[in-house]
Amino acid sequence: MLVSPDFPNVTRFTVAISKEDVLNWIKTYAQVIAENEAFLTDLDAQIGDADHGANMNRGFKAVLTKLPAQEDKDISTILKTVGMTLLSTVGGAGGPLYSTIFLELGKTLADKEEIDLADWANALEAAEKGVQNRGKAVPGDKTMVDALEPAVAALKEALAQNLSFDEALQKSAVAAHEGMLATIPLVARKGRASYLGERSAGHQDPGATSTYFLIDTAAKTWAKQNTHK
Amino acid sequence: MLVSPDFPNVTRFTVAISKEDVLNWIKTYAQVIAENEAFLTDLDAQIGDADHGANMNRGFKAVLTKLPAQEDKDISTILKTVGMTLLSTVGGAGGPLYSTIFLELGKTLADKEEIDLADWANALEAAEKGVQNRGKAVPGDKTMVDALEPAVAALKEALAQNLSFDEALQKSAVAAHEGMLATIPLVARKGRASYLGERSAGHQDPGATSTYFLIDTAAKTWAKQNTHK
Amino acid sequence: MKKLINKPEDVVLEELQGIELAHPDLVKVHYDPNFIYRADAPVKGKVAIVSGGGSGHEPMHGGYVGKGMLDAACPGAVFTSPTPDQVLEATKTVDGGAGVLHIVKNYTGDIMNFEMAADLARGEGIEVEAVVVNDDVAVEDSLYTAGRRGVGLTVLMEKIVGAAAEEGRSLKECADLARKVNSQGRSMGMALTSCTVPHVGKPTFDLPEDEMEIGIGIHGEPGRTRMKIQPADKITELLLKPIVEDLPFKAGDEVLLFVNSMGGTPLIELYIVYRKAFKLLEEMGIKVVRNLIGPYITSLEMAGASITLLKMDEELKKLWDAPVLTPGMRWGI
Amino acid sequence: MKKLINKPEDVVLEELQGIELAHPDLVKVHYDPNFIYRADAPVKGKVAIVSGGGSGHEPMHGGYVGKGMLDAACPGAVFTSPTPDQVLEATKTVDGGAGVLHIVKNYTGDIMNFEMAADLARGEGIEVEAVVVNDDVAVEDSLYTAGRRGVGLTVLMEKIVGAAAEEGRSLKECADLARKVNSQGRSMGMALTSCTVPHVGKPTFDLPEDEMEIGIGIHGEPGRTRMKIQPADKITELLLKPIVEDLPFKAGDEVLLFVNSMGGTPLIELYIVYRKAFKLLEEMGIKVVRNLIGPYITSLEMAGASITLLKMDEELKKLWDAPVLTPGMRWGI
Ligand SMILES: Nc1ncnc2c1ncn2[C@@H]1O[C@H](COP(=O)(O)OP(=O)(O)O)[C@@H](O)[C@H]1O
Ligand SMILES: Nc1ncnc2c1ncn2[C@@H]1O[C@H](COP(=O)(O)OP(=O)(O)O)[C@@H](O)[C@H]1O
Ligand SMILES: [Mg+2]
Ligand SMILES: [Mg+2]
Ligand SMILES: [Mg+2]
Ligand SMILES: [Mg+2]
Repeated sequence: MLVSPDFPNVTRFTVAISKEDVLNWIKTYAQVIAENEAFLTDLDAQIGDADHGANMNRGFKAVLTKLPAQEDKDISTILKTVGMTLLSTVGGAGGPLYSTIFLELGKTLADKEEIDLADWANALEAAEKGVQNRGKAVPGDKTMVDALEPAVAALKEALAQNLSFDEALQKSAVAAHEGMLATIPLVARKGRASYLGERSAGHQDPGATSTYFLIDTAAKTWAKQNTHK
Repeated sequence: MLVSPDFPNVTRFTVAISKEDVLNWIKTYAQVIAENEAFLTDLDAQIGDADHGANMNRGFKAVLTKLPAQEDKDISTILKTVGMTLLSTVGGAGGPLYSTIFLELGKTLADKEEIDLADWANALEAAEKGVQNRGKAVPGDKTMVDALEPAVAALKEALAQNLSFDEALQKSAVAAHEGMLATIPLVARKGRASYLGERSAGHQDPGATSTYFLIDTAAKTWAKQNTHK
Repeated sequence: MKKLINKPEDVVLEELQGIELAHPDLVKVHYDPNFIYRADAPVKGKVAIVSGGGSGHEPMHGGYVGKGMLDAACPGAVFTSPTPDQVLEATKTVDGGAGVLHIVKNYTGDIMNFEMAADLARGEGIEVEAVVVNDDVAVEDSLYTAGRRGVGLTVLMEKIVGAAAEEGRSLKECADLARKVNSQGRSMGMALTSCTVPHVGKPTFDLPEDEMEIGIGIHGEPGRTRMKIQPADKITELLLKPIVEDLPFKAGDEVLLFVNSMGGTPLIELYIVYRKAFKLLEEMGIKVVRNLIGPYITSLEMAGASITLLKMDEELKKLWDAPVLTPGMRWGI
Repeated sequence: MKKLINKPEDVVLEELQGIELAHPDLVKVHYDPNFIYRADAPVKGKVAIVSGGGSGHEPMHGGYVGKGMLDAACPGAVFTSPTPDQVLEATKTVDGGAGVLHIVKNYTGDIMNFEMAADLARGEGIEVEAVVVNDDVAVEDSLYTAGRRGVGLTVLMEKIVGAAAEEGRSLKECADLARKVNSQGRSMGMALTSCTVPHVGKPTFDLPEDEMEIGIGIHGEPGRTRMKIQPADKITELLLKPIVEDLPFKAGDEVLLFVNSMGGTPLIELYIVYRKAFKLLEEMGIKVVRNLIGPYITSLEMAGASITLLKMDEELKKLWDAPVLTPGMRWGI
């Protein structure tokens, strides 16, 4: 237990995310995607073209075959490899966007042996910016940004409030979940659902859903069962 | 009541079929076909191509539009006109075959002002021969011949037995009906149903069915409610 | 019934009007009796090729009228052979003095109606020959039945004999060639779904979601057997084997492989079937030297496919490659 | 799911194998990353035209690779845009030194993947321009949305720009021409039934037996409105009117009228729609000078149709008529 240099009055655990954690997150997410393929596709069938589940699953299956050869690489390289693999296997809108997430995470976390909460918040913020740059969507457009942006905001707030590691991740997952649900009433302004105009309202965005799973899987696989401040 | 010259010991009514009777028969048959279009088509769907009802109905609708201009022509001309109209409107196997029936009836009944039972039997026999010549089907091949042939045989037998006009027609209708039902177990050897081989067994032949209607309609529209010998 | 039609009874008429408006450079349409004929008919001195049959098989036959293929096509009602007056008028219209060849699919109705028309045309002094196509191996052949149906091979025959007529061959030569094509070609089809005849308004047959019909006819006539749906590779085998064994096609043979959609099956699936058929033939030492892949002889919107094999030689290859300019088949021009 | 396929995940691969076996004279197929390219690529000194998109729209795009049309096509998974590595490799393979034009349909995924590939290709010293097709008037256009979808006009653009490249025009000229085509063409489609994406195994949407979807996308995306099925003439009006009003097309205009099947709708119905569209245009004083009728940009086995109108001038007519030799479109050769 150390005294945080930034918040000198507060003690906190230096709970960090190891390379194994990162690998575990990615593998678990691949499993979550596989289990939810039909669900994501159903969502996409309603306001898109019924492929988001298959696209993501194809991509993360490919990632799983790539991972074994990456296990002795560093976190950044692993994340970039995931990004490149998604880029060449997912296709559609999801491909470049999820690829961007992992490439940006990899870029931001260059040379890190371990990631702390602040690193993670920074990296996820960079990923969010990357997605917004690539896709030109802003919050409220009914896209994955609507899950990503609140997750980043919640993480940063948790950092400011000096919440525990687990709590911070949990908050970001809850925020992503709320962001995902908040896409339901929205009229899409970006992506394929935007072709529907008003008819896109009343449906949950598939990309926001898979992004919520991503954040939620991080919270779950990285949880240290440590609720101390 | 006259003494028949052929059967001198027996008295019989000279119950004859007039031109009006013939017209009435054709018009009523057109109605029967219209009412049974779906039924005939259903039968054809099972062992053919689902068009026998539509084909016959198209043909007899055309006949109905031709008839008014024919009402002052003689029986033979009327029947030939029906035959020619069917030829150019029915198509399929049914077209040439039903056309043949009416053309043969017309040929056989040339110059007749009225038709008696013997005339009718002769004419129908000629029609049956015509159908067999054109289609090369013999009884038992699961075609309209299976209704036509017993109808002709029954008529001739009734004549020999000196049955009443109504009874004779009734017998031919019953025979046609039995012939029609007898097609059910048969394996088709002619027409489209023959492509099915063994699978054609168990289904009633659509052409035999429409032919039974033809014979039955004659019996019904021509009946004189006269059961005397 | 889900169709882009107006009244069922107007389907054929309105289709003909569409063809007339779409291809005035290639074909003309005659109404009542209905037939489609080459815009430049009659072609003096050329044998005229006339075919026809029920509608619902588009582009066959109307789509094959034009230079290098048919001179006229007589469309009957949907799935109903045309009437003799249609065939007679078409025959008279396109006769260029060198005689007329009727290409007739082996259905009782087609045979009878074309025969009557041929008799009438001969009575008017036109030389007419008829050749019957009967390539469907799904049907057991016998002297005592109506024999085999004419299916996919019809398209190939119309192209090849059309080229021969264009080349200036005589009526007898064209008829002999057609008979040669018929003797060297075999087909078989299958259906995943039924078609719906417009005036009937409901599917001709019920096919459960997990079943298919092997040996289907092009009018939705039931086939050889009904069975559980199989993978495309297995289905391809089920179609190809009886075809190959029937002729039989042998190692060393050169063939045209025609993979046809029944209407509702899209091209992406046809290529999957083509791939397997090609490989199976390769394994048997049979060489695919020409091919045709697409919806060329359909059964309305029926999902399914058929395979046709035609044994090729130098003559047939040359005639197949010859230019053709019709609404439904075009190359070299 | 009633399809002639083996495993859903093998559909695209096996289709490509089929194309490769079927058309070795016209195209070659590269696997992993997947793309189809002209057998004679790269054509030295010619601008190369590359397109691509999700599979399931056959013959688009792979069927349009060949002389006078595309140099390469990149097929994604079914209804999923291709990945940048496919587009990059295709671009490098067909670049003949005169630059490469990407024809991209306006979908977020297509745009992003093609953009990334273009950036990478430029990084490797290849001159790349991209033109986006967005002709679907069913979609409300706005600066704040993804804009309109690219649909039927893509086929016409690929033909016309392909001819221009064949003629020797520069990359800039080809790109300008593509933008001109885009600015002069509009489309709209409708569906009678849903398509079934192979890996999903069930229809993308439910459409009751008596309803249709107007303004459908080519991936089974819902359209503008759902309504009771209407007669073909009425449906034709519902599609044509928004198209004509959008550009707007005016009396005196010459147009190419393209009536397309979504896959499951047979040709006989397309001619009925063509007939009505032609007549409606005639009434408006708009003259149909060219046409295309058939399944050219499909959505798997979806039943339905789309109409595309392209305003023509002498340049476009000449380029449209220019020879083309691809598996899916062929004339003049
Ligand atoms: N411009 C965009 N910015 C951010 N996310 C987007 C954008 N366009 C689409 N998306 C996301 O992508 C998801 C769809 O992904 P997917 O189905 O894989 O691709 P496609 O729409 O090409 O079929 C949408 O639900 C949405 O969340
Ligand atoms: N060769 C034949 N001889 C006699 N009748 C036949 C023959 N072929 C077919 N038929 C009759 O025609 C009927 C079918 O008529 P229809 O459906 O109108 O013609 P198609 O079979 O051409 O569709 C059959 O049910 C059968 O009774
Ligand atoms: Mg999608
Ligand atoms: Mg029938
Ligand atoms: Mg019929
Ligand atoms: Mg997609």
